[in-house]
Amino acid sequence: MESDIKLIDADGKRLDGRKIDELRKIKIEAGVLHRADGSCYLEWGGNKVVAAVYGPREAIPRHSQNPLKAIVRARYNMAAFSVEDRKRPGPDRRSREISKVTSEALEKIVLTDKFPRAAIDVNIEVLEAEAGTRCAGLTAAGVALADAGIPMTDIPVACAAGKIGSNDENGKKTGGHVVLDLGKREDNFGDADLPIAISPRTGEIILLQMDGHLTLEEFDQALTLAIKGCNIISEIQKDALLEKYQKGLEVD
Amino acid sequence: MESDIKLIDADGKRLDGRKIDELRKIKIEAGVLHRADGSCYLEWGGNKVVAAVYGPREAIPRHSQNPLKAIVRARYNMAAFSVEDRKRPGPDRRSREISKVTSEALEKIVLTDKFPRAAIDVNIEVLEAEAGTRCAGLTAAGVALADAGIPMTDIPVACAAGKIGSNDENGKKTGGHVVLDLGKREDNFGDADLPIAISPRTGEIILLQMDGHLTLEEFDQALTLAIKGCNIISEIQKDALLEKYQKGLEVD
Amino acid sequence: MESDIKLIDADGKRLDGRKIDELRKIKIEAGVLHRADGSCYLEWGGNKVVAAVYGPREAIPRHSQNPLKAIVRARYNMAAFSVEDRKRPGPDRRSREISKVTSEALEKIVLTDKFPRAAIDVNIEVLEAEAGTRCAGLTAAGVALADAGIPMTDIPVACAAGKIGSNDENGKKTGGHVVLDLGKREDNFGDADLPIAISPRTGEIILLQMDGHLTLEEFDQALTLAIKGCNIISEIQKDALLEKYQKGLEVD
Amino acid sequence: MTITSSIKRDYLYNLAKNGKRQDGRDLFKFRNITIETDLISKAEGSARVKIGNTQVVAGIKMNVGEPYPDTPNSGVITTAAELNPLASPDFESGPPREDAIELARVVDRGIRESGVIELDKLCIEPKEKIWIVFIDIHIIDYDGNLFDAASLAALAAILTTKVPAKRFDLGEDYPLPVKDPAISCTSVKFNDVLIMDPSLDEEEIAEARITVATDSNGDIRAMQKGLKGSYTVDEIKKIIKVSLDNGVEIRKKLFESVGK
Amino acid sequence: MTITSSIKRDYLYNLAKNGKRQDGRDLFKFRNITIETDLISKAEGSARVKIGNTQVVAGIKMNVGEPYPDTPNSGVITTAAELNPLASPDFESGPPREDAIELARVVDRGIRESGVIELDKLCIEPKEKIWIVFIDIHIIDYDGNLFDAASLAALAAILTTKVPAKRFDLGEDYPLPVKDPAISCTSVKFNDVLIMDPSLDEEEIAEARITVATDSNGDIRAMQKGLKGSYTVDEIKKIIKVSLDNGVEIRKKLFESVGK
Amino acid sequence: MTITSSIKRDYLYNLAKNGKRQDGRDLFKFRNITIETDLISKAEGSARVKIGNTQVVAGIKMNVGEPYPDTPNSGVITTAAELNPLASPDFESGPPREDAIELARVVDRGIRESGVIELDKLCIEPKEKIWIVFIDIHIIDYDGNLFDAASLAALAAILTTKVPAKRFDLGEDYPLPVKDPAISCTSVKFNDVLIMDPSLDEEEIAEARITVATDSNGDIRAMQKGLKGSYTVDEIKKIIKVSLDNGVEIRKKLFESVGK
Repeated sequence: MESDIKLIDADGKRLDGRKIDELRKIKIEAGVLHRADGSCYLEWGGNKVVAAVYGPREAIPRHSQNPLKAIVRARYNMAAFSVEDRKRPGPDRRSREISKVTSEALEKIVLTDKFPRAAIDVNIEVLEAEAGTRCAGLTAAGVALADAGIPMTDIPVACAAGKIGSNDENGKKTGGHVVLDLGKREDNFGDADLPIAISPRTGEIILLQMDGHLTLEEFDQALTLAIKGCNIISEIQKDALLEKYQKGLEVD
Repeated sequence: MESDIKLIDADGKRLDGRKIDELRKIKIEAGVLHRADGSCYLEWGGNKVVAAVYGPREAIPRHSQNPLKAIVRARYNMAAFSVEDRKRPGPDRRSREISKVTSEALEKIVLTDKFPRAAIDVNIEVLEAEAGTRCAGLTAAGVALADAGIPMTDIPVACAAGKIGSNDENGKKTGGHVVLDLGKREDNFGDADLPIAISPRTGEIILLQMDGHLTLEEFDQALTLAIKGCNIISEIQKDALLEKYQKGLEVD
Repeated sequence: MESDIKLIDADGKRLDGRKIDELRKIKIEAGVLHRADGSCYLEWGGNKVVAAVYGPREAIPRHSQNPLKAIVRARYNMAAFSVEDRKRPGPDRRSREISKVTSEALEKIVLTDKFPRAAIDVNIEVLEAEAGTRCAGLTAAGVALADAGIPMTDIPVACAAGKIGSNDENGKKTGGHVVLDLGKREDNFGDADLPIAISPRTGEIILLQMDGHLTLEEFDQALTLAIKGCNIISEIQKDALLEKYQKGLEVD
Repeated sequence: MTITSSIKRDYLYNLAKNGKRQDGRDLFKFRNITIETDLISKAEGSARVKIGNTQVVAGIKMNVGEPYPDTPNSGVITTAAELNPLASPDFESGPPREDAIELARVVDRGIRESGVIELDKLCIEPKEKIWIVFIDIHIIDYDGNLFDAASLAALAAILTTKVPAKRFDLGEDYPLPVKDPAISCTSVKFNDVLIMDPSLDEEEIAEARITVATDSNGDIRAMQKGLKGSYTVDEIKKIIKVSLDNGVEIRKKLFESVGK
Repeated sequence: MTITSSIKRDYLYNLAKNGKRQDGRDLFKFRNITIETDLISKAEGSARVKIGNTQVVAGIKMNVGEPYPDTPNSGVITTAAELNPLASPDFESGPPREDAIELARVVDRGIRESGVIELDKLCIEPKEKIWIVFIDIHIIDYDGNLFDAASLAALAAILTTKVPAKRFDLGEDYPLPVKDPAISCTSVKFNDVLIMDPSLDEEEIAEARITVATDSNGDIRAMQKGLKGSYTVDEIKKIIKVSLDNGVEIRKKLFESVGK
Repeated sequence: MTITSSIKRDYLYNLAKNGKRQDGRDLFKFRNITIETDLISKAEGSARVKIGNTQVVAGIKMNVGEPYPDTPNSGVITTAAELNPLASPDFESGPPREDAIELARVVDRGIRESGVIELDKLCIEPKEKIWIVFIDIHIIDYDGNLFDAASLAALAAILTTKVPAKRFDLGEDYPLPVKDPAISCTSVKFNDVLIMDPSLDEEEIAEARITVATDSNGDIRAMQKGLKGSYTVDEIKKIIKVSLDNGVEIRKKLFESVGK
């Protein structure tokens, strides 16, 4: 297999020079679209994501309405040109699963009972993908929801931790390293990925998936690291929203 | 062609040792599912079929409702693993045709005018297929409908007769034999198949299809034989229902 | 490329012997179908087209209704056997675009505000295709609408002009000829095609598309020629309708 | 059933009880049939069939393809029918629905089971290359009895099809190898009355329908019962007899039309 | 939430607060599990699993195909689940919806990430020919906890699968090469209560759901959180612990059923 | 038409009759245009175009494939447009609808008919291997005039595309062979007024729309009339003239953006 790729060096530096608990570079901009009620552009390493929120508005078709509260419909979509091998346009099984778990996570945070029968539509468009798009998308969605003025208990944020470097040339486990925010090759050749989303004020976990192989101790480390990542990104989200409001004030 | 397969021997025995007017082994069990309003598990030779009935219940979508009576919607479906070469999941043209003729046959028997605007859904799932699944499915559906307590004029039952062994090595007709209930290889290499369904009390024919080549006399023989088969199976249906009710009494 | 095909000879004669401003042979028959409210059969060169109109009738589904006027829904469809290489049944992107521009052109002519909430369905079936089916279809639709007694400001009519013969063996422009009503090979190997539809009474242009390469002068010539073609065909449309009414009188 | 159709039903039933029909036909007689062939020059074969006001166009296209693994020496037939919205205010566009699927499958079965197309002569190179025969049926005008009109149009197109060998660099074109066709005859039942070749009005009140395809030996090659009604054994025997009689006449008309 | 379900919710919650459940189970105990294998002789492997009244049939078919370009020496798994209308009045026919897709993907992930099928042993000819393993899961009766029933049925089918080499002229059939399976255990949360293996009633009031697949080393191989509720870190640790415990027992039962 | 839109209509019409527009533009002037390229490093070429608030991203991916039988020496273009629900409260997800199809086809035609991509230079091995150029257009923010924004984004992406020869072991990457592009300019008509580059408000009241693609010789390469209104011959000539004028300016801006 390709496990002879050395994902981490003797000094604990990763392929792209990051430390074990270091995030890729993240840039967030709020309010980037004219038509949407709220929007966000986010770059996270090589990922480029736009999120747009419409609503609250009447849920259509009617039979999708909940008479007691709003429904939150996230739609995760990858551009055909976002990946090395062109992706066929339209939703596939992976994107439909991501849309589902993202919708569920966001619904926990939005004060849906304020808007019976309404829909809050969250469109996440991945323009370029490079490991971690579901976290990037949910994080952008959090900012876009706040930008749209949707009442929430918190601004949701996502980040992943994972494990790399545990296979020797025979594919045997040799320890490995729990690291924050897997990059592309770490994701392809690593041993485990644990994307989570949290409500940063309470620390509650609203999204959690895991692929790979982790001991219980490694899981605990990874979860702690991912929560740490979420908290760092949460600050970047708030800065982006602040910057937008300041710009708004300057213009006025 | 493959017509050099000897489907019937000099003593009138068929490939699987059956006589000309002998059914494959049939086993019927009523009330096998927890959720369904009525259900049936049926083995017929190598066929394994589950049928489940839901209803009468409001027909959805609304525009499918008949204001004067219930609609009967049979849905015949084959599991991907039910046949030698994996079948793609989902309905194909063949299964949609079988669903249609089965729905029509059952609608004749159900007292649909007792339930205006309602739907009676009959789901037929073929877990393993080996010639004659449409008859197996309809027969199982009859038991499931009775198990669900759906008012009917009768318990519908199906069986096929066919013709085998009429091609010599030049593909010329040389007589052939009209036989009951074709098996897999008889179906593939035989000369005709005549599946029917009847109301056993009245002998009325509610489903009839024919493929192949039959003279008028052979048709008459085949029809008589298929009706005979239906009547035998009808008794097995009733025994299965009786057994379920007896079990029910024992439990109470 | 195939540009070495000589689309026009020294005398200005085209491949099929037509002059530069000569239409292919057109035959129109009105009222050819029993069920439709109005219908038309049209042969135009090698094209064979049937058009059928249903309506005005209640637009279904309801959400497609316009409370102030009727909607016109043209549906252009090509038979699988209408072209050299069998076409897959069902609408493709090309036919959906043609349906759209045809609907829009016809809606200009029909007095839609007389029939709020109604639909006027125009079905155009191409039985055989040989360049220019969108013009043939719209022209047939015009006759079918008139035959159905749909109130219109005019009978719409379509025709194309194009440019052929402008490539020398190096693919360089060498002038070329603007001609009326491209035939199959002229369409394949020609330089431009300009299909239009007009309201012949007013000369207003209700459909216009252009593919290829035309100088401004050539465009003007082509437009003039196409309008001329429309006016000629308009007379054939009226003759067809007249003939149908005369036949109607004879029968009575 | 609406009031209108219940009135129509009573009217047609009373007529039929006395052996009469709306259009003056006998109970077991077809409407006038016309068959034209070679309409579509782009198609390998084509035909337009009218039975009364019902009008169907069938076209055949052929292509070179791979055989199925289990029939390596055999050509392939594929039959599709469109209930075009052109033909009836009740037909909708969109993917084929149950009715269109049943129609295509019954026509296909009639063709396949009668062996009218000699599939074993459509092998070009065993296991590698065979001819695919695409039969496409377009309903143009619907006034009842699509099964027989579609089936007859398909047959007329088949019997006049030229294999397009030249287009595929496989020598000269030649007629599609064919054998005796099976003729499909459809009857319906309402109350206790049986009638052949139902018009649309008659179809609308029909409780049961049966299609019987018979060959020139008088044998049965395919049958299909439809709708929610039932038949007795005697009724079915009667229908087969009448279908055979009509089949003989229609076969004659078909052969005349295709010049055989 | 309807009034009925709010009453049910209060009832089940009050039970659970006192460590009790509707059917008398402990909070972290599974219902009775039965596993049958080799049901479908046409399939390469098959199993029926019942967890309480929930019933799932899984079947494995294998085929020879081409590898993906980026894994030229590796077989391919494809997992599909049908929420058959047979199984519940709420399931509809039609293309798979979000729930069925999530189910199939979670089952697939549990199988894939645990490496239970040794994909590198399913290469026939590098870059050219590999085995494709089709795992099809049919829900037959739905009374809660489809994830575990589907996953267990898939595993039981996998562990009894014979590679159909003979059918493809590739020698004698032989058992599918397998390794240690990961056992999936699902719990749900309502209010502050956690319970394992929810029945349908319990699922209907659940706010959050989590599935944990663990291997025989006690390591985690896949997880999936679902529904709109949230978990604290401590709850997740608790769930992993309980899933491990149940996993041990279920693995034992699985091995007994497949004769290992 | 709702009351709001009828008021808007009157307002915009009255402005236009006096040669004015809501945003102060001249009738035949475009909004501000910005063009960025090389946004998406995974794509062979990419561009973001803003015309006023309308924002479109186009990306080019290339792949090696087989030529069509009738053009054995020619590459293939395929153009798709998504009216992403991101871009407008009125766009829905799902398969492309008439509007998206027309958009993709008009953009495609502008590219194809102008020959901007030299398809005959995209043949790798005659009859066997050619380059396929996938042009995917994502509408990100919709404030009118998608045709021109989409077309311009596609052109900017095309003009900066590198053929990914290396990825396919076909030597070094090199710029996509291109020729002079045709610039698409769209105008609409309401009552008797013509305006260029409609904003969303203007589009909503438009009766007819026309798109004209012109090349650097001042020739016409593609046209498309849309919507239910009509044009006189003189109006069309006027529109062509104005489209040519705008085309010259937009071409200049395009060349600057792509560094040509």
